[in-house]
Formats: sequence, C-alpha cells, structure tokens
Amino acid sequence: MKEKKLKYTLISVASIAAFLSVWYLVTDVFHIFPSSTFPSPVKVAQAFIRKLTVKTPDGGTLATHLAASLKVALYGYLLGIGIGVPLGILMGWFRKVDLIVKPIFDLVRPIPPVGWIPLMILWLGIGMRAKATVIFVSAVTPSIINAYTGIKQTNSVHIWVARTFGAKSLETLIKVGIPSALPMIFAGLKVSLGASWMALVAAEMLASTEGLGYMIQMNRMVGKADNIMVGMITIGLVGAMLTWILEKLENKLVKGGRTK
Amino acid sequence: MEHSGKIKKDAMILCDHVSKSFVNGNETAEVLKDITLSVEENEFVVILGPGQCGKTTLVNILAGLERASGGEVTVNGKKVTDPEPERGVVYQKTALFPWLTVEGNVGFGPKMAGVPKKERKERTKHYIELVGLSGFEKSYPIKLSGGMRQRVGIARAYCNNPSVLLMDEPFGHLDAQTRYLMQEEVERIWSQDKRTVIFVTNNIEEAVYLADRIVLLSNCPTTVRNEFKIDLQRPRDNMSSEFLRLREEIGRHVEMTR
Amino acid sequence: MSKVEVNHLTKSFGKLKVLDDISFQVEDGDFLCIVGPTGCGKTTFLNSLVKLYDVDCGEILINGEAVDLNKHSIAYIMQEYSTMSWLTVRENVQFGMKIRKFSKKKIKEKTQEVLRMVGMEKFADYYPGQLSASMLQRVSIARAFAVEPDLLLMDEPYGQLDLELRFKLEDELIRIWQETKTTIIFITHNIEEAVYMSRRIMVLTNKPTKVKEDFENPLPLPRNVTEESFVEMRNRVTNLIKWW
Amino acid sequence: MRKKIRFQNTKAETAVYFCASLTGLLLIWYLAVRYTNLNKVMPSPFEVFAFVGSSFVKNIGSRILPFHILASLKRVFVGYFLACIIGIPLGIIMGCSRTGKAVIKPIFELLRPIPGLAWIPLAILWFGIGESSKYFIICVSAIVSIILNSYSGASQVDPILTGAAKMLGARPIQIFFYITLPSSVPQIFAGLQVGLSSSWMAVIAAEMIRASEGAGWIITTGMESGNTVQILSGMISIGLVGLLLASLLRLMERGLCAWNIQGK
Repeated sequence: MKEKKLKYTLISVASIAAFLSVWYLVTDVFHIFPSSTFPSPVKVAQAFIRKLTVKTPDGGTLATHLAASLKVALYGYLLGIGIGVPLGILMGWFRKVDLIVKPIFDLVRPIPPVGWIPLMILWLGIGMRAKATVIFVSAVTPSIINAYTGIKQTNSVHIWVARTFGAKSLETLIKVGIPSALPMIFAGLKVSLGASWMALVAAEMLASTEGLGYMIQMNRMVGKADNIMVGMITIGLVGAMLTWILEKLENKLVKGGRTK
Repeated sequence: MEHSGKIKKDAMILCDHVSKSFVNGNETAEVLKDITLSVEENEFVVILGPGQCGKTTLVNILAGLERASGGEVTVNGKKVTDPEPERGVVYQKTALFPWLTVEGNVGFGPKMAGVPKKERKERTKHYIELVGLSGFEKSYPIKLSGGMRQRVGIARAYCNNPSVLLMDEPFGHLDAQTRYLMQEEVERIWSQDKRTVIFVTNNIEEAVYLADRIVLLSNCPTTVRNEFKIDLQRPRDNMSSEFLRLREEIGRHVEMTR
Repeated sequence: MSKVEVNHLTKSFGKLKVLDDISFQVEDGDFLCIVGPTGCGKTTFLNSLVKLYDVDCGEILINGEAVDLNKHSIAYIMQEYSTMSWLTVRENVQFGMKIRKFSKKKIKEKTQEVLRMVGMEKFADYYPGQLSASMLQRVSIARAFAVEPDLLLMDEPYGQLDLELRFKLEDELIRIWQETKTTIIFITHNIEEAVYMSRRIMVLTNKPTKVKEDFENPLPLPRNVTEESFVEMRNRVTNLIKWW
Repeated sequence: MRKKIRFQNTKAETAVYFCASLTGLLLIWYLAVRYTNLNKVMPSPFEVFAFVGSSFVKNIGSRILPFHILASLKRVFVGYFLACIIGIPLGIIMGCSRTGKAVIKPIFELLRPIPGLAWIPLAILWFGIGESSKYFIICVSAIVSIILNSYSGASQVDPILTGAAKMLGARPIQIFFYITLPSSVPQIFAGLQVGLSSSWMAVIAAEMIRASEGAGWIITTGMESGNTVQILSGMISIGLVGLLLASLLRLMERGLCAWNIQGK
C-alpha cells in the first residue's frame, strides 16, 4: 500500500509542476498572451516582492492593504458570529423565538450580502463602518442557519435522558443541546468566514480607499495584471490560513471525534 | 452427530483448508485458521459461530469478493476467484439500492446480464410474488420495514438465478418477532424453490429451525469444531420438546452456553 | 425504593388511541417485565409514565405522590444508544449525578463504584466513539444506577446485541438488581428474556393497548432456560401474545 | 428521529406568526419613517412598493424592471450552466479515479481559496467589460462548490452497494453508471444549490462593478443618484428572484431524488 501512496503524491507534484510550466511557457516563452494582461509566474513573483515595499500604484504596500482588510473583516466577522450563533441556538431551542424571529430572518436571508453594499455606502459612506456592516450581514446568516440546524438535530433520546434526570429546559440546552450542535456550529463558522472574506473583497472593490479589494481594483484601472494576481493570491492564502486556524480551534473544542 | 471429517469430492461447494489473515502495519491478525467443509446440492447448511469470528469474511471468500490467504474454494467444480452471478448473496444490512424501486432492485441482476426486457419482467414478477411483496413493486426501500427489505434482498438474490445462495446473518438487525416471521418465510421460499444455501448466524434457535446440517465454528482464529445433522421434519415447531432438546445439546457445544 | 401505582392511564396521538385505561401496581423492589407485540405502544407507555409525553387522563403515583422528575429519582435506559458522544465514559456516568446535584465526594465515590459494577473502569477516559455496542449499553446502565434511582425504566436495552452478550448483560442486571433492590420496569419483545429475568410479567395487547394479563413469575433464581417449568412458563406467555 | 415531546406546531400556527411579524415589520418601518427623522434617509414601505409596481411599466434607465431581472438571469444561466458542465464531470472524475484525483485535486486546491469575486478585475482585463467577463465570474464563483460536492458524492459511494452490484454480475462500467452516479445525485444537488446562490451573488457584484442593465446595475445607479427607493426595490426583487431560483431547484431535486425522502 505504501508504494501506491508514493505514486499518487508524485503525480500530484508533477501536475502542479506541469501547471506552472505551461503557464510559464504560454506567457514568457511563446508570448501567446501579452504579459500586461497575462503575466508569467516569474513576473508575478517579482511583483509580489516589489509590492512588499513599493506603494504605487494603489497608495499602499501589500502589508498595509492586508492589515486594513483583516481589520475590517475580523471586526465584521466576529460581530456577525457573536450575534448569529446565540440567536440561531435560541431560535432552534425555544419555539416562541423561532416563530417570531424566523419569518423576519427568512425575509432578509435571500438578499445576497453583496446586495447590501449600495445601501450601506449611501448610509454609512465608504469608510470602515459601511464595509464592516456588509461583512456583518454576510457572516450572520450562515451562523444562524447552522446553529439553528445543529440544535434542531439534537438527538431527542439525549434530551429525554437529561429530562428524566430532572434537568429543566435551560439546563438541558446547555448540557445536551449546545454540545451536540457544536460540530454544525463550527461548520457554520467556516461558511461565515468564506462569505465574509468574499463580501470584503466586493465592498473594497466598490468603494474603498485601502484594502486588498481596493488594490486589485486600482491595478485593474492601470492595467497592472501582475499586481492583480498578487492581490488575488494573497486573498486566497490569507483566507485559507484563517480557515486552517478555525479547524485547529474546532479540533480542540469539539471532543469525541465528531468534527464535521 | 459427530464431525464427519472426510469431505465428498463432488459436492456443490467445497472448502479445502481455507485460511485468511489480515496484515495491518507489521502484525498480522489471523481470522480463519483452517475451514474444511462441503455442501451438497440443494442442501441447507447453517454456519453457526459466536459474535465476531470471521463469519462475514468466510462469506466474502465464498462469494469471491475476497481472496483466501490459503486453501481453495470450488463451487460447482469451478475454482472461486471473482464474484459471479452464479452465487447470490443476502446481506445483513440488505444492501438494497435506495434509488431503485423494489422492482428495480429485484430485476437488477438480469438487467446487468442483458436479459431481454419481457423475460426480465416476468422473472421479477415471479420472485416478488414468491417473497410475498406483490403490490409493493413501485415503492422505494426507504419506505419499507426491516422485514420487507430483507424479503427484497432475498428476491433480488433469487432473481439472478444463482445455483448457490449465501446469507450473511440476514436477520441480525430485526426485532425478535419479525425474526420468527422471516425464518418461516425463508423456510417457505426455500422449500418452494430449492437452492444450495449457506446461512450464517449466531442464533442457535434460528440454526436448528432452518438447517439440514449445522457447521459449528470455533472462536477466532476460526476452525470447524463439529457438525450436526438435523433430521427433524420440516416445517419445524420451535416449541416442540425434540426441538428444544436439540437446541440445548448444540448450545452446550457452543462456547456461550448459559 | 418506591412503589409505583398507575390508575386508568389513557393516551392518544390525535385520533389514534394508543394506551387505553391501563391500571396496575408495582411493589417496592419488584422486577416487572412488560411484553407485547411490536408497535403496541410499549415505548409510549414508558414515556407517559415519566411525563415525557403528556397524558390524556389517568394518574401515575410514586410512593403515593404524583410523578415529579425533580422529586423522584428515575432513570431511563432506552433501546437506542443514549451515551453522549462528546463526553468520556466517566463524564457520561457523572451526567445524571451532576444534574441531581450530588456532592463532589459522593460523585467521585459513586462513579468508581458503578464503573466497577459494570466492569468498565479501564475505559473511564475513552470516548463513546471508540467503544463497542455492548460497552455503550453498559455505560448507560452504569449512568442509570449511579443516581441510585427509586425506579429504573428499561426499553428493550438488549434488543440489538449479540446472543452471547445478551446472556451476560441479563445475568449482570439480575445481580445488580439483587444488590441494589431498585424497582425495575423492563420492556422486551423477547419472551425468553422476560421469563428469564422477571419476578412479575405483564402482557399488553395490540393497539389500543390494554393490560391483557399480569401474573407472578414464581421460578427460583438463577433460572435454567431448558428446565421443564421454564419452557412451560414461556409457552404460556407466547400463547397470550399470539402475534403471529 | 423520534417525534418531538411536545406536539409539532401545526402549519397554521407558523403561517399566522409569519404574517404577524411581516405586518409588524412593515408597521415599524412605516411609523419610524413617518414620525422620526429617518425619512431623510429612508422611504416609506408604500413608496417602495409603489415604485416596484410602477417599474413593471415605467422604465428604470432604459428598460422596465422585468427586463433587468431577465438580463441578470440570462447571465446567471450561461455562467451557471458552464460551471455545471465543467464542474460536475471534474468532480466525478476526481471522486472515481485515484489518478484523476492526484492530477486535478492539487490544482483545484490551489485555486479554491480565491473568492469568486476576486476574479472580477482579471476577468475585466481578460474579457473586457462585456457579457463574457460576467459569464466567467459567475462560472468561477459557482464551480468550486459544484466540484467539491460532486467529488464527495462520487467518492463516498457505499462499498457494500458496489459489492452487492458486483455479486449480481455488474461489470465496472455498469457499476459507474448504475451505482456511482445515482448514489451521488443528492450530493451533487447540494452542490448545485450552493452554486446557484453563489452565481446569483456573483452576477449582482459583476453588474455593480460595470454594467448597463441588470439587477446589480439598478441598485448601483440608485446609490450613485442617492435614490434609496430604487435601491430598496432593487434589493427586494433580488431577494425574491434568489428565493425563486432556490425553490425551483429544490422542486427539481424532489422530483429526481424521490427515493431519498423519508416520510410515509
């Protein structure tokens, strides 16, 4: 079985190498595409290094843009899950809350977070508050849905066991409801993270003076494709890193080998 | 009643010193030590063994889904290496195709073999009636009860017209009452449409009720401990004193007596 | 220890009447086995007993008072595995005691005692995901006995287990019952199991469920499945049920 | 799962609460606008509904509202269709063949973390500001979840079922068509559902960046002209259409996966 595994890792490495070399051949060697619109990996790497120190053309180094984006994203994200998860849990457990809140939630939910950007910009300007609100909206919806479903899927046998031991409704929620919904809640946190990161990029592209979204939009204006790619790769990398951190947190908190 | 030892060469199914061990990491776990048994044509043999003692592995080897580490299995004179429609299997978890209706499941074998539509329809209809499920042709497995799903499993195996039927603890998950019903069903179906059957179970009562001959397996690593000829008149009454005496006697040989 | 009285218990889901005017008594420390055809509302009966289902009419008294989950200590072992996969075996066993607000010292002692009782001390820090079906069932039994219940309800707890495991757990339960003198109400399909363990047997009819017969099981413990008297008692119960 | 302890709330009760909170919301909105200084920023609900109603006849920009919605829907369906024809086979190949997985998965994992909308600048650079750049953005936004779900559907086929099929004499090709595909249909539909909502979001974003008509265009021009009524009505129609698309897909799934639905 061991050699089989080795064979497949080799193929994977080969396929990445092929992907990069084809990209390189198509751009720098055969010049099928002008490098202004489709730069080669080498040019993107150079741009990456240059962007670490140089401010032009978007008025900020990669680090400052990244910092601005992270600040807004985390602010909106933490607010979103901080409100979304408890609300989802309460909606899932108490029928009264479910009956009142759910209809309003179902009304707002179909509007994609991106759709809120114009209204927020009109009301809150293009500063941090507008973007944070958009990210809040995109983070709150998945966390409510997953917390709600997680609680609804609690095994009623466990609820009965707690009840027969004399636990009241609230104690049963804390001792049985929440722990058994934890894997689903964490899945929701991951979806919220993805949605927030996506909404951030859109908000920054539309109206912002800093951040990775703004950076790739500005570079598009001046036709610097290599900087755009640098921006995109950074967005992808940071997004993946945040998800990885969330998974580590989940492995520690969700016990009993039940991660989703 | 004692273990006969010698095996008849021209039997329908022949297991000749079959052994099987699994290698994971560096240690090897020996599951089947030495299985030697033979089954006559249209004989109903029950393999009785305690909990986890490689019974399912033995069934997989007989079916051709798994290869034996040592020894040889021949069915109908041919060496068993791969699964063939000649050997039908009924699983404990029924393994029905959830996306096919009862009709779709039962007719799956012939459809794969490319049997013409008309003949396939007839055969499916015949076996659905045989297991008493007429009227349920169009329902999906998700809507059937445990007992009914087992009947579809049996009909599906029969419909492929196998010469040998391997049943791997088919009633393990059923509640006591449905289990009695299904034992009677198998008895009825088998007497109407005889095939060579190897029926695996850990329930002594089920074994004595169904078997022409019981092959008793030891704990892991498994060997054949002894065999019992059951020549009670069929269909048997599991309340009769003769039945209970037999059950008690076999019970004494099985490690798990009370 | 507690005496259970049930008078004219009636329960229906919508139009479908499930329990029809059931009345009976269970003496203190008694081992009552309830047998009945599949789907005759045995589980509904047990759930109504502990107020998990609200009942149409009828009263359920424990030691003379109406059932109250906070006052009366009741433990319920179900057919499905009710161990909580996010808690270790030790935490599962302590679950009931913590809700009942036992003292720390008592919890520690009791956990050790019941784990030894079911032979699971070695697995105290395992998670349910790593254990076999019979071990999980033992954990639920330990969790139930840990709170020293006045009344223990068991809904076909051994239904899914292997034959040999079922024999072992039945003997174990009888031993624990003799030790702790807890009143046990045990539901099962398996007539042999009921005759083997019970001191009293109650046979229910099909829906709407009534008490068909309620009689003593005089056979001395430990019982032998093949003795003449055992087989005769088993035939008697089987004829009463006649579900096939 | 066993039935809930208390009776499941009847359908009628949920409907009553739905209307109650809906009217409550509208009432609060109306009162807030009328009696507080919110009205400088926020139109009353009736203004919005009137605007939505009239825009079926009167033009917003050069066309009436339904035309804008149809323009967006056309873009969604082209991009989404592309994502399906490329994504589903790719996912299934990855799920079924180990070599396929070894080749495709690493590249997929490289590109996966980049959010669909981050491709907008590059798409405009590559395809200009016309329709094709929007199709590209929609396809990229939808394809990730379609590939992922088709992959997990195809790779998690129950081995007992493939074993049973082998026993019944099914050859490998037959196992693929008669076992692997049908059993991964529910999972593929899950991917299609997520893909559709990402596409609907992507088209709005793409139209907001650069478009001459479409739902996204409506709310951006509303923003630029400070016309909150237009923004709100644009958002409401986006929400409704999104809801409609999701329920249409769910209907299709119920038809195709009847075997997967519990219920007696």
